[in-house]
Amino acid sequence: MTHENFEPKLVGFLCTWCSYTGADLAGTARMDYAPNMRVIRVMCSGRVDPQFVLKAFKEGADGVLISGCHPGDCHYQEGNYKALRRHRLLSKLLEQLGIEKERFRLEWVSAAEGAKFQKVCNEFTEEIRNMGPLNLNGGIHEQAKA
Amino acid sequence: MVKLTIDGKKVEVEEGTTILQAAEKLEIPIPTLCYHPLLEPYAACRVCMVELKGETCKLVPSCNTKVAEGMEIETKSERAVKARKLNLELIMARAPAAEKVQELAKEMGIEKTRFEIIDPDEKCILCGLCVRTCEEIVGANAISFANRGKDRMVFTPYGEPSEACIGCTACAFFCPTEAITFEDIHKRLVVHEEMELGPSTAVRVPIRQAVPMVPFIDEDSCIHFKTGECKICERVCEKEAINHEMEDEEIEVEVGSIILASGFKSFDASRIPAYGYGRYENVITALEFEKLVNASGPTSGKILMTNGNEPQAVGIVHCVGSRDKKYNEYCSRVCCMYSLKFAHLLKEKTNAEVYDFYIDMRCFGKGYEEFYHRLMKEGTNFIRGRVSEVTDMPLTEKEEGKLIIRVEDTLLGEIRRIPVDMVILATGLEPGIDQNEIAKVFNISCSQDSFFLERHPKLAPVSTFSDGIFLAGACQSPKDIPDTVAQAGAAASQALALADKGTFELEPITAVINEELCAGCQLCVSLCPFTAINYNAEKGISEINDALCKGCGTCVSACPSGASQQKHFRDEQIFAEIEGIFIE
Amino acid sequence: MASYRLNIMICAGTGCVSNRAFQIREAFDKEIRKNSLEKEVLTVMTGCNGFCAAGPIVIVQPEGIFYQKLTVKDIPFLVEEHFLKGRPVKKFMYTPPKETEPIPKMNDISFFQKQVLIALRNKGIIDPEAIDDYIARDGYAALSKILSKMKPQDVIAEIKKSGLRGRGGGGFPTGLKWELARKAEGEQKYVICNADEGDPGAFMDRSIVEADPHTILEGMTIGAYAIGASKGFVYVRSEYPLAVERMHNAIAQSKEYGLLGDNILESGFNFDVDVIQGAGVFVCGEETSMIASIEGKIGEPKPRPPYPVEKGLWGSPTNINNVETWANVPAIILRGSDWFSKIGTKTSKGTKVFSVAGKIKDAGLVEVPMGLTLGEIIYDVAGGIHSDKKFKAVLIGGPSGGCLPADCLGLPVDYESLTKAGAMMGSGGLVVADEDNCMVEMARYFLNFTKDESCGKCTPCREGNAAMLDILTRITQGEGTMEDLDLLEDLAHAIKDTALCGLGNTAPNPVLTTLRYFRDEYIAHIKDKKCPAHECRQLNTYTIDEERCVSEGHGCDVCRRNCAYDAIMGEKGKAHRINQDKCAKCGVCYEVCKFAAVKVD
Amino acid sequence: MPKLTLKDLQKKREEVKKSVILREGGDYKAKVTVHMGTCGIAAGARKIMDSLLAEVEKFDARDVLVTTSGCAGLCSREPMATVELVGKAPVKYVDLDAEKMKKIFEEHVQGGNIVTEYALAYGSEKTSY
Repeated sequence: MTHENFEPKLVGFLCTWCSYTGADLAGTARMDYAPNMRVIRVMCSGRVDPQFVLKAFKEGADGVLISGCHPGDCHYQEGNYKALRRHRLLSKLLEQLGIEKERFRLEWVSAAEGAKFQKVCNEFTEEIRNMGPLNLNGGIHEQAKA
Repeated sequence: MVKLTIDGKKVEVEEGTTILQAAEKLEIPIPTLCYHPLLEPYAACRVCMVELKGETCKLVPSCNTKVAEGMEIETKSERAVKARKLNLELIMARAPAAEKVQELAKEMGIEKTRFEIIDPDEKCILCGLCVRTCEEIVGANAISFANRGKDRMVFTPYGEPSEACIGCTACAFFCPTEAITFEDIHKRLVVHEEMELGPSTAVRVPIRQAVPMVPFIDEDSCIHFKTGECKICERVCEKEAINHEMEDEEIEVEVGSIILASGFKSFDASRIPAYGYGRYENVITALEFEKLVNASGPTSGKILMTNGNEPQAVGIVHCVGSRDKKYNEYCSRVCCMYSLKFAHLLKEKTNAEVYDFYIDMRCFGKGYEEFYHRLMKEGTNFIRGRVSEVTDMPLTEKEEGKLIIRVEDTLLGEIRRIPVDMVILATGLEPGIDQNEIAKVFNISCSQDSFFLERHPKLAPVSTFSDGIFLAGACQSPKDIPDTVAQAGAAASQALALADKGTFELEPITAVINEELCAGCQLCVSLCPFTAINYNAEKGISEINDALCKGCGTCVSACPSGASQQKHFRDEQIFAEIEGIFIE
Repeated sequence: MASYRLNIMICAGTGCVSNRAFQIREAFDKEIRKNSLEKEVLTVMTGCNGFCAAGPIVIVQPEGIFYQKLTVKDIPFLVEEHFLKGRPVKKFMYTPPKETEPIPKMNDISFFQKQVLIALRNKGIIDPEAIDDYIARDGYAALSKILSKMKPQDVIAEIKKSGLRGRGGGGFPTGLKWELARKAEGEQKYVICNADEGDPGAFMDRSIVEADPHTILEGMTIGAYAIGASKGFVYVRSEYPLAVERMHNAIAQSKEYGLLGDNILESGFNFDVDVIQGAGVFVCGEETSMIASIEGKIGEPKPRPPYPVEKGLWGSPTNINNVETWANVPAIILRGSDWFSKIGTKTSKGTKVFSVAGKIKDAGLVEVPMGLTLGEIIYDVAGGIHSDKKFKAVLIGGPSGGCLPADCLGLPVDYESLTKAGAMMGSGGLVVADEDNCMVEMARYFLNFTKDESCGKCTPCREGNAAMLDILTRITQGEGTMEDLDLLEDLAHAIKDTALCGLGNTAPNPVLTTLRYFRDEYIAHIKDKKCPAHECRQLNTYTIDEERCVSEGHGCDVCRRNCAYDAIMGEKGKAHRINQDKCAKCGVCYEVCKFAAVKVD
Repeated sequence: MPKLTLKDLQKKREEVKKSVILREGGDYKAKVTVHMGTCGIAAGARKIMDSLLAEVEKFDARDVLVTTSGCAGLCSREPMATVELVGKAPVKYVDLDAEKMKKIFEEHVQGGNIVTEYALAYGSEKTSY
């Protein structure tokens, strides 16, 4: 199965204060980037519960991204530090479940870094595209769909 | 109270007043040389002698003789005047070059002294005012008298510079005949930023145009903080508004809202070595030129080079440190207009040739463009191009002793060398020195050029992400005075609006703990950065304080039992969102 | 104490010490031992005897034989002849001028007869370095009397009743001064003994301190008790090393005996004294300058009031009295104020010590009752004018005093009459001038002193004295004009009126008195360009009486050889002549010519 | 020397008074002259003088003037001494020794009557014609 025409489905948890605004800035600045990522807005990257990531993969996401403010910039002081710890631990857990570590990324995007958000989305999409679909549970969905 | 008569006039004064003070009350002039109201009377010059009538009528010094009941004083008796004149003649012989003595002599009608003049340019009349000032007021005791009789002189120990001297120049200030003067040993011709704009005494107003115009005490140069003495200002201030014991104190003020207007810092021109700031004396920054032009500046408004004469040709260089990838990419917005102002002032105050090096003339404001056209009519030479270098190496004798500005004139399409006497660098604006600390303290974020980040460039330009904190002025981005004033008004009204409402909007998205589910594990308590959660011992559960909770949701994701839920971002809602993504 | 039969009282005042008095004592001791008389004859060093012209002086007691002008080589003969063989030696005795027979007994010599000793009561009798001698002479009896029987107020009353006045020169009533000091508040009070005595030619205070330091200490303790002071200073000039040493010695001894320091004589009264050495500044004789000097500051006067009795040393009440004033106090307390007030005149009680010097036969120290006339002091006591020259003037009161002419000789010596005559009592310096003294030069000499000693603080004294000196110098060099004279007088009055302290107020006195009494000499210097007394050499013209030069001197050529300006022409054996335009008027030829052939006009 | 009290001072004064009285001159009631010519000394005049001074000390005779003189001319009768009471003619004693001297002092100087057995002559030699 070649992957060229494979369109990965990505889920992004963006914190309102920095990353979501950054994404918004990319939009208002008319930057174009891969549409594969679907965004869920949370008040702070610290809010992202590991269950959300697992739920996303279960539902068929090929890659999950958490993006928060730069360390020290967090509107709630420490939220992003919590996200960082959870990301490190969760990556290990995902490997044990057979999900490649690269499919779960943590990025810092500040409100002004519209360009950076664009770069992250494109890179992440390419990377997942090269890795191919996740087919977590033997392609239940495909079977269900088919 | 003591009653006495002076020259026939009756006067009543308190006990302990001197005859001189009583006479002053009656506006009877008595000459003095070694007397000063702030010092103990020394009674050495003997020029203030008056006649005290009585059984042994004798002459007494009016400066230190205390009045007594029923005293009868004659200030103009023949014997007193004769003695005073003779004493003054003696002083004239000792200090022929002292103007004050010559004036006093004319007043008393003495043309020439009959005594031998030893040193024609001697000014010191040995009145001791300097020595006593140094002892009684300054408390440094750096100078005193030496030798006896005719060779008495004011001296430092062994004639060497005295360590006790704190260089306060009080002695020169009190010297009636300028026998003691002081000179600034390290001559500073160059006009530099730290040059003060106004008097440089220990008690002074910051600058003449300070608002409010309130004097302050500069601790570094105030004598009291060096020797513990002086406090003359405290003594003479009628309102008793001075208290040297006051200390800086930190006070906590409860406020509803904060407006950050921490201003800007001008670009440090020495970061561009090519322009030669700091190397050539006559390359100055815009702020220094402002001080040069300011009436209370070091040259009281005259535009002079460091050697004191007027420049024949002046170059103004725009966008120094702005619109430049190597320094600041943004445009500092104000330099064009103040440079035009400089050009106009130069034309008005001097007949120098003015060259203005610009890239784009940004006259965006009301009446700005018209001002630019006026400048062109006045004959300022506008050269479009970024200046590459300022050098003093002449190629032709015409450039001898001049500063040569090398520039690529983009309109003519050639490289030109303009010889000038003075170069003004229109330095741009940069965020204030402690911009980052302020951002950290108020927990607001900065934009890429590290000016403060407004909540939204169009919809909320004066507020920040933190409620109740607003921005005004150049700390948010470079702007000129009209814009700053407008923004300040906006910020103030926003702050007032917040305060006026009377109610306090709570965050709608705070977390709440479900009492049945909460097992009291207190994991969330230590987690919350805003200490909004505290453990309720009786109930054995944790509770969230609505007013403090900012709604970040960190506790919700950490709660093992899911007892803590964030309104509008409940787990189910997010799960539903995730599922929603994958519905085809 | 072996009882001696002879006490040899050797005068050890500074005058005689400089005349080898100590060596004379060693010679005496050596000879006495040689004649094994050491158990019978005791040599005692005493303070100044007073008759300084006759120094070194030895008095053999108990006979009271007065020997004068002794030298070391006379001693062996004297010891053997008088001490061993009991025959007083005539040739060492004092023979009054114009007489042949010497006067053996001291008290018969005219110099001593008219003297009444109170301040100098112990001179020549006690050894100043032995406190026992002082106690033997009723020393510290007065102190015991006041500590046991009198309250401070009684002591003050007694001194007031006695009429004692300040001997420093001002003549301020001592009792009143003490009373003011007592009334002034301040828990720490001071008493000071002013032994600065800066007047040139005055040596009374020095002799009193050297002869009898204990009487001063006792006087000060009594004063301190009266005023309530616990600390005292004796301010002695560093130019008086012997006086300083004896004062230190006396303090140590009296402390040892418990007569000074804490709990004096178990009475609970504490009083301590230190010696402060003056640094050679004349102005420090003035109260406020002395206080500044003791405080370690520059010796410079402060305006008065406040007077030291209210605010003196370190701001506390301070009572300053002259050495002689303190010396009188024990005698007054012991023998009562009535005894003291009988001596002297109506307004000036007691005696005054004068140091008589200058052109006088018997220069020295005399203590005479107030009221004695100047003439009596000069002629009866001091033996008249040296080599019987004509008396011209007497300067009394040092540089602050005045020159009084012959017709003032009848003046009684007391505060008021001297001040009226334009001079002042001063500390007691009496300098006699005879016909060879030029009064302008004398005024100039004293002004030169005050100019150097002026502290320089106030204009009139610093500049005025120097200006007067310039004028006087010009006059003595024949360049004075009549306007100079008027300016000189104006200056003198202005300085006297406006100077800040005593030094300045009295510095013009010599000028004013010489102008008043010897105006003709000034005019002679100005108009005729001549100095009547030939002392101003610039104005003299020296000529040689050629006839006498040959007849008497046989052209001895001494004058020519000594003339440094080779202004004298002539060879040996022939008459010599002075070339007037080369002559620098130095006067050497006049002095060397033994045959009085050189005339001065 | 311990600190003195008022009483001690008075006692001290009495004690030291003796040495100073001698110096104050003043009148004497008697004058004793020991002749100390060369032969007088050789004959023992010194011992006479010592005993005389001892007596003066013992009787605390403040008013006795003790002097010496040279050779009195009578060599054979040395040592000799002359006692002269105020207002009376001097009496010369000869061939003296310490003992005799003590006796003379008590009877003549103190008692006022002449000790005839030791006396040689009464009155004084003529010194002028």
